[in-house]
Amino acid sequence: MVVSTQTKNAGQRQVKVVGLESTIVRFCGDSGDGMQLAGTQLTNTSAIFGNDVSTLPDFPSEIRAPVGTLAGVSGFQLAFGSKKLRTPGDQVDVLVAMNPAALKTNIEDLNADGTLIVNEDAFTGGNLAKAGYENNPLETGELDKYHVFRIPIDKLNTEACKDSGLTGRTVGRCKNFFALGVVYWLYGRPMEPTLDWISAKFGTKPAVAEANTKTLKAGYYYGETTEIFTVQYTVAPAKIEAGRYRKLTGNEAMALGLIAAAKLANKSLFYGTYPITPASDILHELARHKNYDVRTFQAEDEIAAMASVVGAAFAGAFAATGTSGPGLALKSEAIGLGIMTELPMVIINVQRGGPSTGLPTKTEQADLGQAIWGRNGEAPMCVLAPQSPGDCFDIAIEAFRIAVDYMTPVMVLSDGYLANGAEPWKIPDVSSLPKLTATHPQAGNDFHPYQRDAKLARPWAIPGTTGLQHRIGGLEKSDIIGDVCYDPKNHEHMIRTRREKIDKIAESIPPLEVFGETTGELLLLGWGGTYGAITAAVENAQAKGLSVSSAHLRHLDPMPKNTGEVLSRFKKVLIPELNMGQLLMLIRAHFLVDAIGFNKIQGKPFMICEIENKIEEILGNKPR
Amino acid sequence: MVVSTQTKNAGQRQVKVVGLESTIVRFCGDSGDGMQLAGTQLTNTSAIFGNDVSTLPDFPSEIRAPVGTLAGVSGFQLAFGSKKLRTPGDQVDVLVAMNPAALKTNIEDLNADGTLIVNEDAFTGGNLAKAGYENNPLETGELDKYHVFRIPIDKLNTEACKDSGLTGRTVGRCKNFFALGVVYWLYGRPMEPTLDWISAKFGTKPAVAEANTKTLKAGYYYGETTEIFTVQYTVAPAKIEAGRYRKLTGNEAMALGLIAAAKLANKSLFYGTYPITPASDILHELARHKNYDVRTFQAEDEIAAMASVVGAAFAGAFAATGTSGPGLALKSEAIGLGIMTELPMVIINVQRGGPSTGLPTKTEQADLGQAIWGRNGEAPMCVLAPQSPGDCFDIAIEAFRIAVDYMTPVMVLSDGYLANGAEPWKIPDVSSLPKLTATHPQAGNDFHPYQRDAKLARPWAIPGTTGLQHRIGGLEKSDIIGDVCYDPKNHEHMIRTRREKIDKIAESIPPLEVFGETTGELLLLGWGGTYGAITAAVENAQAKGLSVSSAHLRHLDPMPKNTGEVLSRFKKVLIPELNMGQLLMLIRAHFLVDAIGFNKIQGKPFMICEIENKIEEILGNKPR
Amino acid sequence: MCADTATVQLKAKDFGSDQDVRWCPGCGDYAILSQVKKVLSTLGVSRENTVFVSGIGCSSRFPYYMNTYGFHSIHGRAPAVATGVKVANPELDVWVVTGDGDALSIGGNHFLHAIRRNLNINILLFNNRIYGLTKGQYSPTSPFGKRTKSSPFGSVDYPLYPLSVAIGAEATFVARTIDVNVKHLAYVLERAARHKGISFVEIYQNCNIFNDGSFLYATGKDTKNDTTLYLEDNKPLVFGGDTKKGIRLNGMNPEIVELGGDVTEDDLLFHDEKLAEPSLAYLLSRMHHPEFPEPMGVFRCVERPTYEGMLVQQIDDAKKSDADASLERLFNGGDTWDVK
Amino acid sequence: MCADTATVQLKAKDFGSDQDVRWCPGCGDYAILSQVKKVLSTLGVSRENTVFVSGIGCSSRFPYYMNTYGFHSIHGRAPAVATGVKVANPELDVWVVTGDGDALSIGGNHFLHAIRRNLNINILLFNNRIYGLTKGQYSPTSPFGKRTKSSPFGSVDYPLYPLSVAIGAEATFVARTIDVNVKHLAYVLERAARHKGISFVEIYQNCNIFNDGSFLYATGKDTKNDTTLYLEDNKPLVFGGDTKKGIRLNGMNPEIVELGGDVTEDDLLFHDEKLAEPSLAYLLSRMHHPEFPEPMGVFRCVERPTYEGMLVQQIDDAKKSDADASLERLFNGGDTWDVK
Ligand SMILES: Cc1ncc(C[n+]2csc(CCOP(=O)(O)OP(=O)(O)O)c2C)c(N)n1
Ligand SMILES: Cc1ncc(C[n+]2csc(CCOP(=O)(O)OP(=O)(O)O)c2C)c(N)n1
Ligand code: SF4
Ligand code: SF4
Ligand SMILES: [Mg+2]
Ligand SMILES: [Mg+2]
Repeated sequence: MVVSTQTKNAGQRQVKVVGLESTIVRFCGDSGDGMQLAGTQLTNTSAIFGNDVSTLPDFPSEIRAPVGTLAGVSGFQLAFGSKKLRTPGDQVDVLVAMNPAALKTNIEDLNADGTLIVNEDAFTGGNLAKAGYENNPLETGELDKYHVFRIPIDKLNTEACKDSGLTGRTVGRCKNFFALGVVYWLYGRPMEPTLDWISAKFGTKPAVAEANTKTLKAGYYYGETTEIFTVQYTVAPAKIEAGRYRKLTGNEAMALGLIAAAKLANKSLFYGTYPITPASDILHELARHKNYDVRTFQAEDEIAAMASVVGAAFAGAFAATGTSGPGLALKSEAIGLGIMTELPMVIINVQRGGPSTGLPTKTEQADLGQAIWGRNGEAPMCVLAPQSPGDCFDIAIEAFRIAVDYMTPVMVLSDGYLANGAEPWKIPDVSSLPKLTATHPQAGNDFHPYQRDAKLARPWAIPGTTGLQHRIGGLEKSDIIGDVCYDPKNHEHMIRTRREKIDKIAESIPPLEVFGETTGELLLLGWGGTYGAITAAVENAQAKGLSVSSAHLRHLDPMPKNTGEVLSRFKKVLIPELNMGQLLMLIRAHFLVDAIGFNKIQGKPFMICEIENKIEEILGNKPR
Repeated sequence: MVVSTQTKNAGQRQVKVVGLESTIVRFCGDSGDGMQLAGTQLTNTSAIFGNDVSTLPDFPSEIRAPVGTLAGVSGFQLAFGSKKLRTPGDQVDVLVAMNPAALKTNIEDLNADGTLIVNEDAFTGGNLAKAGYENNPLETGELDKYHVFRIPIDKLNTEACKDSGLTGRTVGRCKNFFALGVVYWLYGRPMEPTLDWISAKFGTKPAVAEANTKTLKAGYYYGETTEIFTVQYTVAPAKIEAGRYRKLTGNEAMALGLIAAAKLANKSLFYGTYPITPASDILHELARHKNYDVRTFQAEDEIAAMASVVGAAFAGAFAATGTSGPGLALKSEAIGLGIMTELPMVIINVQRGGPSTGLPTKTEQADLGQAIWGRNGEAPMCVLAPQSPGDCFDIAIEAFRIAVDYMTPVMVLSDGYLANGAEPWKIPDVSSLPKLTATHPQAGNDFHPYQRDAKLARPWAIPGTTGLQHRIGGLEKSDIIGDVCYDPKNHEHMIRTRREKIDKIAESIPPLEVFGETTGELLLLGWGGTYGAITAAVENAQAKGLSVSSAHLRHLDPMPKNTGEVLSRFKKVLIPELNMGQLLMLIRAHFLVDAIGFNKIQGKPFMICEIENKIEEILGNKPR
Repeated sequence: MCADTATVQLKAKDFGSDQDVRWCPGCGDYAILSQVKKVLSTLGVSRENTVFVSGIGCSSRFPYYMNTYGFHSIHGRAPAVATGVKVANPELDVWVVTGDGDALSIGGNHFLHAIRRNLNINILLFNNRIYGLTKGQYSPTSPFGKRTKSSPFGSVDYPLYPLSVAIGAEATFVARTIDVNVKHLAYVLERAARHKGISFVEIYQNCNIFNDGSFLYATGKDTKNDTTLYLEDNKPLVFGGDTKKGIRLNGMNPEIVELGGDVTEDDLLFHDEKLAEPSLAYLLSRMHHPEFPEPMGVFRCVERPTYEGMLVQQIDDAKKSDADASLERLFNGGDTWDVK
Repeated sequence: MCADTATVQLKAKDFGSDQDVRWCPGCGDYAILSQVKKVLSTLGVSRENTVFVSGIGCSSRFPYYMNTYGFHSIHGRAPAVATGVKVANPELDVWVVTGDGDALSIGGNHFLHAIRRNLNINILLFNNRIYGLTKGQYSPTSPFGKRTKSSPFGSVDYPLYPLSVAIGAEATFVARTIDVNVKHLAYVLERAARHKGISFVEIYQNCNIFNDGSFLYATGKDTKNDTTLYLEDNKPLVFGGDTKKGIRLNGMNPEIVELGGDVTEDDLLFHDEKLAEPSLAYLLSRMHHPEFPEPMGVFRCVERPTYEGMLVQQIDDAKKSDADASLERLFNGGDTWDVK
């Protein structure tokens, strides 16, 4: 949304300056072109500048496909604005395409009158062929509906770095900063944060530092001086809660949350895992923080990872694991052991496109059924889902709170979108964090491993405690005593008790909140990473006067106690999910509500407009 | 039900002869006492005699617990009658208890005026203590409500075998046949079938054969001559469809069904598995039939078993695996691969008590959720469940029919009760079996691995076929072509197509049939091994004039097309399950019917009376 | 492994739990159970610092019978569960009890990796060469051609040899003993307990129900002298009772020679537990009945820093180099900016 | 393995599929791909009887690039998938392509068991000592102390040596080669293909993105003569380029000696691929850089009936002894009775 227009002098000429409420930029190019870095720099600069930001990297599925091919395209999208940003945005305002393949795979997402910046040097015959273009799209007129800026970035970058003494290849690696410079000029961003970053990063390699500095500036001045740019944009700082901020991806936030939970309870954190996209970064982040008594165990497979977590929980650690769909499938059996032994542990599943190996680098929400049902026998477990990258921090703490208070494994369903997406995170005051306490019984007269407290939790008696020696395992246990027990009535009692315990968790969680009016025509019920898109869409529809509200489940099993009641206050319920309707199924079964599913299974998050359109399809686009 | 009473001469005395419609006998004793054998002999004899029979062995959970302990008790129950028997019965009419531990664990199940035959020699101080009896129950009067027959079986058996030249231990092992002899007399059964069996079995050990023969007869004549027995029972032959019969357990039937399916399609059968109770016997049965080109592979674990099945299916075999709950959990990931590659295969899950290791030798139906949801991503698969031991044969063939016709993995949910239970199986005419055909394309111009036919099945092109070389795998496939494909729209199309294909299977399955009137107050909807108990209970309630019917799902995903319609014709729907309500959940979600769950989770099948009581609880016990 | 933390030395029976032992009468597991208790008493360890972890199988019921902490986990995963226990609390003495199926069939991968990491735990493999609990299918250590319920025509699987596998996976302590030779059993168990790092012990165990007599050659009065060879460190490899025989190296192949005449003990292969390279231990692990006497005792015993030791060391070092590991510091790491 | 069924001998390029090859430019996988194609052409096998099965990893994309049947399965399970393929149709030539993580981490168990069963397939392990596809965590073959994303303070896991593991698991054919030495690569691949039974080949493979130069010692012009030793059957173990060196046995330990003067080739250890017992192969597998030159070539090659061969034999025998295996017969087995 344009919020202002004025004119200013840029170098020797006049340019129009358009003030925007928010904007969406995407850098795309070959995997080796440094697009992730360019995007990150623009994000950081914008955040420091005071904008709200939201980002979404899009990695190619192959490690490093041949240069110039479609499979090798890497992208990084960010939105920044003067208002709250709930997603990295639908359609892009400014697209930077470093080669034909990048253009081909991304041009669809550019707004009809959007700005396209291309590195025209890369539009060679060979590259065009690799991208599957028969003719050069810069020449065919097919891009006419966009504002196209053809810049010979390769040449200009080489020129800028010519005195650096670096090899051609190293010089070539700087060109992302030329493009970044152009974008900086376009949005009137300060270069300092990036210049600082360059000198910190390349302190020991002054030639590289200098080359990057020069080409960044060259890009910036190219924007300033060249006549081709006649418009510049500004995006004012957002009204953001005061405080210190930091940008976190969902995976980083999850890692910090795990560390915080353990530290708050004065415990060591054990993290047993096996690398898998898109969960591995949690391990990478945790492995760096050994000084926080973080014990990472890179296991031989997911089964070992899960089994080690069960063992570590038995021994008294705050134990967690992280994986993605196929890994969760492998963990099923050992999770059942965690449930039978009623030990506290946290299982993070960063969902990706399935089934089977599926679309490993893409996002999806199709493991809810697996989380709830994916084990043999009646094996109930608490299931949570964070709703934004930053919420991963809070949900990790919440997961450990429940795990320890109720002595149960807790599953956290993150997804690829949250895991890699980033948003500003207001650094919390440590004293404001939940208090977590883990208590271990000491020897007394009446210790019984399966005697329960009011929450139905059994005692967490840990090896090393004199006098509390006991044996646990995967066979059915006798009530209270905890010996192996085949008694039919006892089995039924234990099965029902384990379920009841999970249901009881609902007593400790906040009620489901409604965004918008608490009664009306349509409620959108969501869960997990779709929060931003759903909320933004509902906000827009509300602004149009439609009778629509939304509610978002962070707790999926058990659900907040008032869930059924909230649903009953709306005529229709729409459940948007990145799957074929898994929450839909649960809601229909639990509440016998004829909810409607809105399903997208494309390895991509919802666009705000998709949900908006769906709302209008249901309600009509006229306000009530 | 008593159907006649008369008097006859037995030896030198007169006994009353009571004709029964059906009766239930249970042998119980130490694991080493040969109870399974005694039960099997009575079963066979009764079957040959023309009764309908139904059996249920009850194994102890430990391999061989110390002699005389509660944990070591082994039991075998059978019902035989002149009417159709749908279960091995609820309460027992005649209980044979070979020691105090057996008495203790089984006496609860004896009818109030039932017959109790005990081996009084075993009621020694030591054995009583091991069974946890403070006083000898034969002396305390606590058994007064039963017809108790104390027989010194040890002594009489020793006496009968005294000239055999066998060791005391071997002689001791014959005592089950003494007990069997007594029961044979009690029911006026012929001894010939067992005598034939003895001479066939112990042909090479004439001393053992003779000892067993003598003690069997001694038991029989003991009944005939001793004054303690004043009543004898007869159970007339049942009106059974003419034909040749054989007794089969569910596991045996499943094995024969698998072999038959492969043979009908002229294929070799590949069975890759890892032993696990209660599924191992399928492997044992299959391994014997190598002459039918049965290739059994005892894998290193369930994951390998499942992966080998995927490989064998790729190579063109009729490939199947069998396991139980924990094993199924381990197979989850590889099953997903089977789904993504759309290869035909059959996965048998013989459900047992869970969660985790649970109650390994007990029955349960708690893996339905796992069968349907227990994989990462949207991974739909056809799920079937046999309804009786004999139906395991038909379901195995049905599973392969669907697998091959629709190119999909098919899951079969058997359970411990069906697996070990046995019933007479009418040997089918081979020409009456379904025709199975597996077709493999040959080289042509237009082979594409993911091009579908009308049923949405892709071609089963197998290695070795000239010109059809292609590559498959777990990554998302492009429509028709089958190359690796990350295209968002293609992903959605493939996800929906895989689901649609499973839904289409409904076009090839029979409609859901209603037992009883097709409309009314109450419908009982069941699935799997509860068929017998549900049907018998509904039959009884109908006889009382209650407005109740039942329907049984053999196909759980997809369900028969008329399922919703059938449900809608009843005011109430009751879903009895040996779990916490898993079908209930599906039915509620699919049809928004406020069905009620009736759940038993005790490691045991439903008793007919339990369901009958529940029906009366809902409908009142007055006919409408 | 062993820790002398107990103030009062406990007796063997103090290590027994109140549970009825539920193995078949005559099962070899009983002897092992009683020797383990005895050895724990000898070592003077405490019950509360001792943890037994097992998988699933007859042997895996072991933890129930010990008055220590115990975990009867799931099939094949005991080494992984034990890894979690040990990394979470390296002070605990952790024992894994497993069977030939549990360790080498479904659990093969965890077995390999626990060994190569040199986790400081003791793994006792009760090798009865059969799946006992599931009533008698052939296992990965069953001899070729074995007829069982699942191989009625004889198994076509070549067996694995647990010691060869362990040595191939970089084990630092490897030993073999047998249920009925209780003295030797106790000796080997004690050696295993005292070894710091992974200790792997294969125990020949008779399953008298499903595989009776599998080790008769090695236990029978008449045969055992010729079929087993008891290893002693730095001693020549001799066996055979009255007619003393020994093992001599012929190139890379061992051969049996009779002592006396030309051949003296000096000509024989000498055992050395501590060789840095495991080739000798491997060669010994290849001596199988009936071609060779089967070595009993400690094949290899070398020192190497333990997995959990180094893992915790890294943490201690990190803590030392950064004493203020506060959450504030953690949260404020990375690029931050202030909004006013 | 090799079958001469093709009527027209195909060229190397005939074995290439129409798919774009998607490895990083410079990746060692390219060289292996082209040698595999070449060897298939040399062997004269047909495309339709050849199946490549892989797990997950960079290396595991291999099947896409071959114009044969191919299965890109799931992580670690390729040997198990291949077992199904081979048992279902023993006529097929089955190759497994796997990585160090795929084969030895998650897939360790299937690796062990496919090997011990002596399934007649070829397993090619592309060992780049790193998890490539997941962007650079340490693998079970990464050297101790390796710093990676998941081990920023250095890994505390001792590596596994693939050849030692394979030999510990009863492998009948074991070899090692290296991506850049294409002639040797082709030679070893051909030997593997011709071996009947399990053929295990470790291929040192450079991952120039996440672990560049890992094998520089073995490939660098200046160093390779001293750091590698090319095995030849029945020949002494010599290496070292100009200054000829050799390996001599000292007890059970290998030692490096310079040839010339007192030491002649006859004093050296002689290679013998066909020794019935694998102790020599094992000892060779223990020679690691930098202490020793690393042997390249065929370590062991012995004959033993194959798993699927024996399995099918049992079926054939059963069929022969019972020609009428009709369903009628099957159904009527056991005790039957007639109801009229
Ligand atoms: C996941 C899983 N698969 C299979 C089983 C069945 N099972 C239990 S123990 C066992 C094998 C036992 O053999 P072994 O480890 O040698 O122990 P033993 O009983 O001989 O002591 C099997 C196959 C199981 N419990 N869990
Ligand atoms: C069940 C499962 N767990 C984890 C992964 C993630 N993953 C894919 S490949 C790989 C390791 C690859 O390493 P390697 O086998 O050495 O192959 P390379 O890429 O180095 O060739 C991992 C951890 C997965 N795909 N599936
Ligand atoms: S089955 Fe064998 S191993 Fe198991 S308890 Fe009995 S004798 Fe021991
Ligand atoms: S990441 Fe390494 S192993 Fe993977 S393709 Fe690139 S260079 Fe090859
Ligand atoms: Mg065993
Ligand atoms: Mg690798």
